[in-house]
Amino acid sequence: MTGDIELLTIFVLSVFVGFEVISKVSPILHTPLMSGANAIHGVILVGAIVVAGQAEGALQIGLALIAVVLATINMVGGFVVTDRMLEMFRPSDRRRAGGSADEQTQLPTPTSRDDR
Amino acid sequence: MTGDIELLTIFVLSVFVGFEVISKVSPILHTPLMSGANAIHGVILVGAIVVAGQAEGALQIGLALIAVVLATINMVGGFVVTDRMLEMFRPSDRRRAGGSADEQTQLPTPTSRDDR
Amino acid sequence: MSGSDTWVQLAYLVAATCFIVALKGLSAPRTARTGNLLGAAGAVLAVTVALVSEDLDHLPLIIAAMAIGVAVGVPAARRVPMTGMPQLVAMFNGVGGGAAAAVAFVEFLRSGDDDPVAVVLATVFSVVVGCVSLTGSLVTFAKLQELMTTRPVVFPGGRFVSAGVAAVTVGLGLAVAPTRSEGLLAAVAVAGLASGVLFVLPVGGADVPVVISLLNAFTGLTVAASGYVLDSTLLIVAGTLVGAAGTVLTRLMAAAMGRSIASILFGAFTTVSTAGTTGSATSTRPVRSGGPEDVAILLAYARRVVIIPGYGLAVAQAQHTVKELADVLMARGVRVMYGVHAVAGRMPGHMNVLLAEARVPYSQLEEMDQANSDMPATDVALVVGANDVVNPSARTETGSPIFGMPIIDADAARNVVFLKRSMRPGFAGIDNPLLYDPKTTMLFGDAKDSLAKLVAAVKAL
Amino acid sequence: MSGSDTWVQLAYLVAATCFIVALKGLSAPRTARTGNLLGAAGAVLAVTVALVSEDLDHLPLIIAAMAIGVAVGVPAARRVPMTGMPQLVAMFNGVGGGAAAAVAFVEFLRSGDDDPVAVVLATVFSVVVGCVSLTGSLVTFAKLQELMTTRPVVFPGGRFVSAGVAAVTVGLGLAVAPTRSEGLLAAVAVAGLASGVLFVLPVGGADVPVVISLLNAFTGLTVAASGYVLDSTLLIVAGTLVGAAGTVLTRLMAAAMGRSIASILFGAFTTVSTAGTTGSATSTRPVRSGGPEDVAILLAYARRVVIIPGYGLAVAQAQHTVKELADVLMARGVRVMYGVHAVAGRMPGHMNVLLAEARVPYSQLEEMDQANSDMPATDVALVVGANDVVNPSARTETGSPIFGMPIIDADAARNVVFLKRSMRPGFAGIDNPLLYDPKTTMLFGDAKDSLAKLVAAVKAL
Ligand SMILES: NC(=O)c1ccc[n+]([C@@H]2O[C@H](COP(=O)([O-])OP(=O)(O)OC[C@H]3O[C@@H](n4cnc5c(N)ncnc54)[C@H](OP(=O)(O)O)[C@@H]3O)[C@@H](O)[C@H]2O)c1
Ligand SMILES: NC(=O)c1ccc[n+]([C@@H]2O[C@H](COP(=O)([O-])OP(=O)(O)OC[C@H]3O[C@@H](n4cnc5c(N)ncnc54)[C@H](OP(=O)(O)O)[C@@H]3O)[C@@H](O)[C@H]2O)c1
Repeated sequence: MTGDIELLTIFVLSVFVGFEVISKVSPILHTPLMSGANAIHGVILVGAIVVAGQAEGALQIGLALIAVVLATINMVGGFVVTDRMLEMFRPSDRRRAGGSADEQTQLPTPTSRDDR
Repeated sequence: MTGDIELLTIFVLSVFVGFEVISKVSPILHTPLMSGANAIHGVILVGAIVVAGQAEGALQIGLALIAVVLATINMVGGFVVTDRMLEMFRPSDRRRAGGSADEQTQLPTPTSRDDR
Repeated sequence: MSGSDTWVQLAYLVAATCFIVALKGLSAPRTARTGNLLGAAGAVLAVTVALVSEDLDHLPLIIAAMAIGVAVGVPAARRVPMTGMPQLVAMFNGVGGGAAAAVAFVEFLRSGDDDPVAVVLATVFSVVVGCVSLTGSLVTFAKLQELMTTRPVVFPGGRFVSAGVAAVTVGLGLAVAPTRSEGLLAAVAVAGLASGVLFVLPVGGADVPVVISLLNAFTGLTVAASGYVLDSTLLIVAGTLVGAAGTVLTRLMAAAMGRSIASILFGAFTTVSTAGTTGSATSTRPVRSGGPEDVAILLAYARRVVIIPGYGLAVAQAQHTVKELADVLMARGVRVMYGVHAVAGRMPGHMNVLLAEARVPYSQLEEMDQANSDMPATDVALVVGANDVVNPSARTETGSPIFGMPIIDADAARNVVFLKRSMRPGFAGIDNPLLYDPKTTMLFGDAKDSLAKLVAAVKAL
Repeated sequence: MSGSDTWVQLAYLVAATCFIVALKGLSAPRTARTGNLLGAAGAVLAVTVALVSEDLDHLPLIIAAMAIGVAVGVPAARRVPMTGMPQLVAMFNGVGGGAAAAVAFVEFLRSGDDDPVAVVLATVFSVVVGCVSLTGSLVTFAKLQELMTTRPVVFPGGRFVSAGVAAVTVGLGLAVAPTRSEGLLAAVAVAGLASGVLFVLPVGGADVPVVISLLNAFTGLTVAASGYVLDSTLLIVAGTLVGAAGTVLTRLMAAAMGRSIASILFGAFTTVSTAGTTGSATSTRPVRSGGPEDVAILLAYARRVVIIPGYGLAVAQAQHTVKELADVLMARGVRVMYGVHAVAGRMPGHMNVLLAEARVPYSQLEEMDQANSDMPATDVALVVGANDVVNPSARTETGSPIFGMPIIDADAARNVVFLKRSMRPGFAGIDNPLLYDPKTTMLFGDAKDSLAKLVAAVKAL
């Protein structure tokens, strides 16, 4: 029972951390943040691996392996797609080819673009 | 050992909560916040009570009772003094006698005072 | 979990800490990318430790399954066009929920008879919410991918059906605790799958991103529950973290669209059905259409022009052309600003990304509030492939699915010009009265073509 | 802890949650008071549960000890004047640290021989840091109460003595783990007490509040360590929370004074000793002193006056009189603002509290940055009982103990008037060149008297 209370404490503290860490986010980051959080819960892969490694019989093994496949998709795909999103947010750092001929006409101080 | 890991997890999460909860505070609140946090660690009184209740022999009992006295001072005094500090921050809500004759000459919208 | 060796647990704690710092990083532009990479590092650490430390049967099969997952996930994430990202995230979220449900289910098959009641209830929670997240996410995917209508799907008595299915799910779930029946848990899973569909169907397309975020929080909680079942502190922390952060994020996203979460989820049940108000019904009203030369004159002799980009700009990939037009106009002394709505396009920040790619100066971007307060001093509002985000019925028509969404008040400008291909409605599927406004000029055609013609016409003046 | 019954543990968890919410509440003005009350509620809950649920010997003695604590703590907290609050907080913090150290010590006496090494090390940590916090806080108390000099106390080789004592403390502490010797732990406690004194002595008086905050964080960590020794989740959470929040707060407070924590703690060792630069050395320089009538004319014919209050305003309790003067001047059309420095007085926000008590409108208060940018357009800077916070040597004299502290640039105004009783220095004990500036007029006397004379003189004009 003491173990359960400690897990409950961990749960409560995690709720506070989750709430506080995301206090204020600009709307521009809503999608990447959602996507990154989504990738993080892909860590269920750890659970899937453990369960698959202990599974017995076709049903358990089959279901557990499906869980491994799905969790891997969630985790790996999630981090990759988040990275792609965020990459698009800083074109001024990375001088992309798409900038084309207009690039010279850009007016403002480049540093101000970092605020985005 | 698993128990220790859970306590360590609780410790790490508490550190994050403590950091995040105090992200931005106006300088005016520095002293009350310090004082309130000071009162909170007065909860060592719980530990002092437990230890005193199990103590044996004059040395242990004496030391434990000293701990109870000190912890009580910390806790009770801490919350009371914090409350007194904060009370002084909202005189406009509480129409104090000290305002005296000048009170009528006050110029601004009373609501703006709440920002303090 | 078997590998309760201290170092393993410490590694898991490090991974959990990575996740916390990752989320914190993701919430500020400067640190977002590093944050994501840190999260990935934590995940890799956790998975590696799990593979190495646990005493696993079927290791080759597990590795093969992971390889399949990577082979599916990475190309999907690499190839998806930007406009498809939100539905891909929905998809990833759904499969994650399914995985968490499956994990809890297998653990129940393995040891369900001996577990304490609390663990069984956590199992049921994980299975139900994981299944809701799975099918709910599939429906949001279908809506965003326009595989089905984006408008709320409401059928007579729908709310009773939904309530009934939800009640059955809970009832069956509670019955698992005393019976420990595997068949019952399977029935619970099916009921959960059905609930997920019914839960998302009535949500209007414009609100779908908010629902994805909510389902994301659900999956987080599912993972936390599975973590409790498996006695894994890592899963509890990571899942709860995502559950809590996802809840906050959902509220922030709903607030950015001027909606409450309740009105998004249940709004379609309570407001008047809008099934009959599509564009076709009103398309007999007169519309003023103009040629590129007419619009070019309007623009070239304006003092202040606001460009309001929308989804059509992304479809036409017209971001460079729109900047060219702006430059040409500015060279003539016209003040040009961009009015960027937070939910223009198909994902938050969509327009910012496009305009940044075209190297539009940050100082020329106005957020909604700023744009609206400057609108009365604006001569021409040039709406490039946007529709819903300038639809005035969001302000007035209480029955409209977008009622209450804050919009850019293009109708407050002296003239309005729409660049779009037809009179068809936008994402929300509703008619836009501004298209028929006397001060509106329609310039039909693909946005990129129209903009190129406008550039030529202004230069020729 | 013996009472591991679920309800007891749940109650402790509720108390811990109260503390978290309390800290959050305390960090915003609107919720601060409620937050403090919530924290008190959590503490009462935890103590009640401990008294009721644990199987306690000596209960009457415990209750009596608590009664003594209340009898000492409450009147002290009730009666202390506002200017004495920071040192009272320091005192409370010190006794809390002492209590935590004593708790760990008693537990060691009881069961030290059987504890695992980790627990013994936590015990040592708790004893050492608790003792440092106790004596360190006593020294800060003595400094703030001006029972001893407020200036850095440095003696030749001081830093070697400090480093030596610290090394001895650590060495003795580590030796407790293998020996489990009670005598050794007592020696560790004594070494910790000595370290606390040596740690705080070199800190300059102006930096003392920052050190109190740091010691507060120390006590938090001590409580957490004692919690680990007692296997109490509540103490771990509450102590860690205060430790982490206190660390952040210490950094914020140091930043508000433009200092780094390292320079506060060790600055006195590295900078030139300032023992010889007191006021007496320079008091032969000429000073311009004026009467109330002269100053009244200066004020009454100014367009803009900035009043800069300081500790002397609090000592003289002149807040109402200063407002009266401001009102009289404003009635004549003079623009009057108050320039409030964050660390004017003896606690952060001290001046705000005083001026609020006198019902000075919030709109007339300027924070430092604002006040400084308006200063060149100011005709008279009226410095009422302030000194250090307008001392220009903070900007220029690298050897000065207040070097680097952001100040209100009273010297940028066209005229400066000081209301103080003498040429004596302020809290930091250093000379203020602005007192000798040609554009400065001194009006000697108690601030309240001087202000009353000024009111009369302005009215008579
Ligand atoms: N940003 C988000 O997070 C997000 C996510 C999902 C949904 N949504 C929803 O999406 C909507 C966004 O509003 P919006 O105003 O940006 O877009 P919208 O309302 O969907 O309208 C886009 C308009 O662009 C036109 N268009 C399409 N392709 C074009 C092309 N090649 N050239 C020129 N015009 C073209 C379409 O009209 P034609 O067919 O006549 O050309 C359409 O009316 C809102 O309802 C929002 O709630 C937003
Ligand atoms: N705010 C905080 O958190 C805090 C806490 C602790 C320390 N400190 C330190 O305290 C200092 C605060 O600066 P400060 O400028 O406000 O005060 P200060 O530098 O201490 O100067 C106060 C001046 O008031 C004068 N004074 C005292 N009683 C007076 C009376 N009855 N009538 C008229 N004048 C009177 C004194 O001069 P006479 O004796 O000549 O009258 C003294 O020079 C800073 O060094 C700060 O770092 C601040």
